[in-house]
Amino acid sequence: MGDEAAAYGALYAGCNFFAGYPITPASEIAEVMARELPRSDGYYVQMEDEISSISAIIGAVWAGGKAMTATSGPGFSLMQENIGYAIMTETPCVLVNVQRSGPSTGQATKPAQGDVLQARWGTHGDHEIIALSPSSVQETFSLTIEAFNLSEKYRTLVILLMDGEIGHLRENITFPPLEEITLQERKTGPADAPSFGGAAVPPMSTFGQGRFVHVTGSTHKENGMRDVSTQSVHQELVTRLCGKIRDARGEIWRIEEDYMPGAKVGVLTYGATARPAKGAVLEARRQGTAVDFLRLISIWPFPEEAVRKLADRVDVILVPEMNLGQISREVERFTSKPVLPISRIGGVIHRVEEIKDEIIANG
Amino acid sequence: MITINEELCKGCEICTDFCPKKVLASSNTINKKGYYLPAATHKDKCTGCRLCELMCPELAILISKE
Amino acid sequence: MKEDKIFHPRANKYLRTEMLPTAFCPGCGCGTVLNGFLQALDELKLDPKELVFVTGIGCSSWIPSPYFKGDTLHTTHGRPIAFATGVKVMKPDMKVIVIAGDGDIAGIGGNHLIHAARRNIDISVFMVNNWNYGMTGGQVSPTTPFGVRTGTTPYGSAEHQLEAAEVVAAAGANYVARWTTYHVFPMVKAMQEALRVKGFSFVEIIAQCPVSYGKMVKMRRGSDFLKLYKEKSVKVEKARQMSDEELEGKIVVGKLKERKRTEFVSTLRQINERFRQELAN
Amino acid sequence: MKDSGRNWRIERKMNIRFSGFGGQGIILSGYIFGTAAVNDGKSALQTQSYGSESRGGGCRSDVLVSQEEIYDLGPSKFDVLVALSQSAYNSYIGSLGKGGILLVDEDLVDPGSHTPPKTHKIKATDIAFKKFGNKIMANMVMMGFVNSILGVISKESLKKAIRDNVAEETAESNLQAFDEGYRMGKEIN
Repeated sequence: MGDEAAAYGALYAGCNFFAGYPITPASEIAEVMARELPRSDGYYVQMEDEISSISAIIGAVWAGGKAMTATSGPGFSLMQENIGYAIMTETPCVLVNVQRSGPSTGQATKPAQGDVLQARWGTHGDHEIIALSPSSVQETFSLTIEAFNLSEKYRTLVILLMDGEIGHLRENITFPPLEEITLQERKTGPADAPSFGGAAVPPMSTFGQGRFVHVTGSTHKENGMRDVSTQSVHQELVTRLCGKIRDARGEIWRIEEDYMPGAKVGVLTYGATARPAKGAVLEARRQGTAVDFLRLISIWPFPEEAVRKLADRVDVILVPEMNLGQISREVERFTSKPVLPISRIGGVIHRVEEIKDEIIANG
Repeated sequence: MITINEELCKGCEICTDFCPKKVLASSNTINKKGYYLPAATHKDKCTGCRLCELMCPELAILISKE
Repeated sequence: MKEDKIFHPRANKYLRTEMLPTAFCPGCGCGTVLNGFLQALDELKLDPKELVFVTGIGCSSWIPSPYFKGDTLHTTHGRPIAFATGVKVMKPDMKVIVIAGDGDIAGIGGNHLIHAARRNIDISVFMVNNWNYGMTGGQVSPTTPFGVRTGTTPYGSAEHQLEAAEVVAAAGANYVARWTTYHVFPMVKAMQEALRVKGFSFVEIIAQCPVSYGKMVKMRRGSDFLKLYKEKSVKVEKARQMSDEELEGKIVVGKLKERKRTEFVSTLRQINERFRQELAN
Repeated sequence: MKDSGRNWRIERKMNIRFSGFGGQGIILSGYIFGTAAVNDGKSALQTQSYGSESRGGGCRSDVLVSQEEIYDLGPSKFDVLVALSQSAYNSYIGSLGKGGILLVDEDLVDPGSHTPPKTHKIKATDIAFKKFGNKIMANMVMMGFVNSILGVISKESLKKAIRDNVAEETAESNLQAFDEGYRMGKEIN
């Protein structure tokens, strides 16, 4: 199951603290963590809500832990404020959102991809975010480890943007030997190194080292002390926080591309939808239509270079997604060619056949 | 001995209002921030109870042995 | 940077003195809580390196942040206890201290307070209760007395005061006390008891806000409030003999609860220990 | 409006920054000045520091008064800086434009070696305390002083704005404090 793969990915990544609150379709992640964490002397705490869950993991990270929480749409909405806190305080941690149908309680048990833009812009203020979206159970495992690694490398919260389809999907998975897994170490520095400046990604001092670390979500100076009135302090801080992700986007982008000569139509997709989309592309090719395939693995930062490249190749881009056109809107920012969303909502995932028909109709 | 930190005092007068022996009283001395400082006008009556020291919201009073 | 010698010796030991004087209004009770807490730490001879301060949003959250030395996590509004839970689980040997206001702890973060008390996690929470949202200019809070006119209750508050300490006692904390900034000596003692207790400890400190709240009730001097606290306070032992009607408008002070329930983080550690032993066998 | 206009003829608009520490009535001063300007038929705009900022040492209340519509909501330089505390002076002296006018409470602010040429000093807090029994009225003394020197707004409009914005029982003494400051300003001119 995708949920279980996310939990095992976290455990392989060295996660030793998980705080969460039950919610369909993410509860299985919490259950696996609760069961398995004692094995590696980690701790599971079931909090009173999702706000406190993300709060607790941020606290645990400053106390030296590696931490994760997992939720779905309603809980993701509740967590938005502290996503901003994690970004502002440069707290490396992982948030799994197993997307379900909304708005509000929506279809609680049904999958969707309706939170892709909330993941990007849900918290207030200027910020950059990293979000990864797996298309298989195996990839859920590896991307969870990736999410931890990116969070440590760039000292920020990373979202694993799953969907209920993958979360509740059972399929084969192979766990690699532990020694084959590369983990990003937390960047530490000497006692006098500023924890909040001096480098694009500053070294991190944590609690209990006798360094009197001062962490605040308010605008702060390089030493962490609050300064909310100096314009330049805010500008430098927020510009650096955005810049450290934006400038590294080439390293963060993850895509799968499968192009063929003469393609007039391209399919751009992500997450669970990529499965039927890939099937449709292969089937359309078998039936004689040249078609390009681009899968976004990192949704944010948006792989704009790959999208431009696809747009240069084809005349039309089809975007199958389980929402009313969230990523297709983003694709439009990078091309003047037609971008046609193939939307499915209501908890049903696209079928290969219907995407294939669209490909052939446009090819 | 009563030490009053003139820079920290904000002239709230809690110390002068609550000193059980009325050792402290408001003065006409104004500090750089425009606050009227307290003064130990009856030092001899001080019992060293430290009530003023602990009540002071600004850590501006210290009672110490001579 | 100020000369070291102008400060208390204990201020030099526990405070980031370069941040003084405080940003508090003249006569603000937050300063007295800061002063008392400094005294409490000093008498217990705690090493600042063993302290983690967690705070939220509001004037009283500024008591530890930035003034106290110690690792400090200044969090979002209402959430310090939730953040502190994560800190304590990962750093059980450090003293995790939350100092925040009534709006933070009893209002927006009320649920975290109840559940942390229920878990009986070893965190010391000092709730500075000034009966209003002071930082935002004086609006009604969960602890504003009935009938008081504030910025958002222009015709008088229609709500009753939350008795936060009693709620925490009922929720399962190992130590609960309430004092006021008038009662500085017992307040310091209660702070020390709270810091010593293993388990969730809670001290509610009624503290004056002579500016934001004071302007609403026309009590503009800190001393006006301290006199009121002196008049209205009833020791808990005496309060137990009094009727609800007699206690209306009174401030019940003293140690409200002390018990010895198992603490949360040590239980978690025992579970992991047991797991390891079973795995070995 | 017989009283307004001395500097006004030179400057069609004037940016004034009142500053001090919280509790000195800084924000009220700006509010009263702005209200009075509107009553004079001018355009006025007032902004202020909020929250803890307004209670610390760097409380400010800015008033922009103009004959025309105001487009610049946050000017970088002020024509006039009124400072009632040293920390406010230190924070805001940089915002006083070249050739600008500085007005300070001389017991509380020492402009030091960088005193601008057009500086006027008054013992506003001391006068408020000794003559009117309450140092909180320093802002009234200062407003009177400021207006007699600047002459941007009519005295009548200012006094009306004061009457409308202070507690009824203290209105008279506030106005007397204003008049005292005004008189002292006239002595300088």
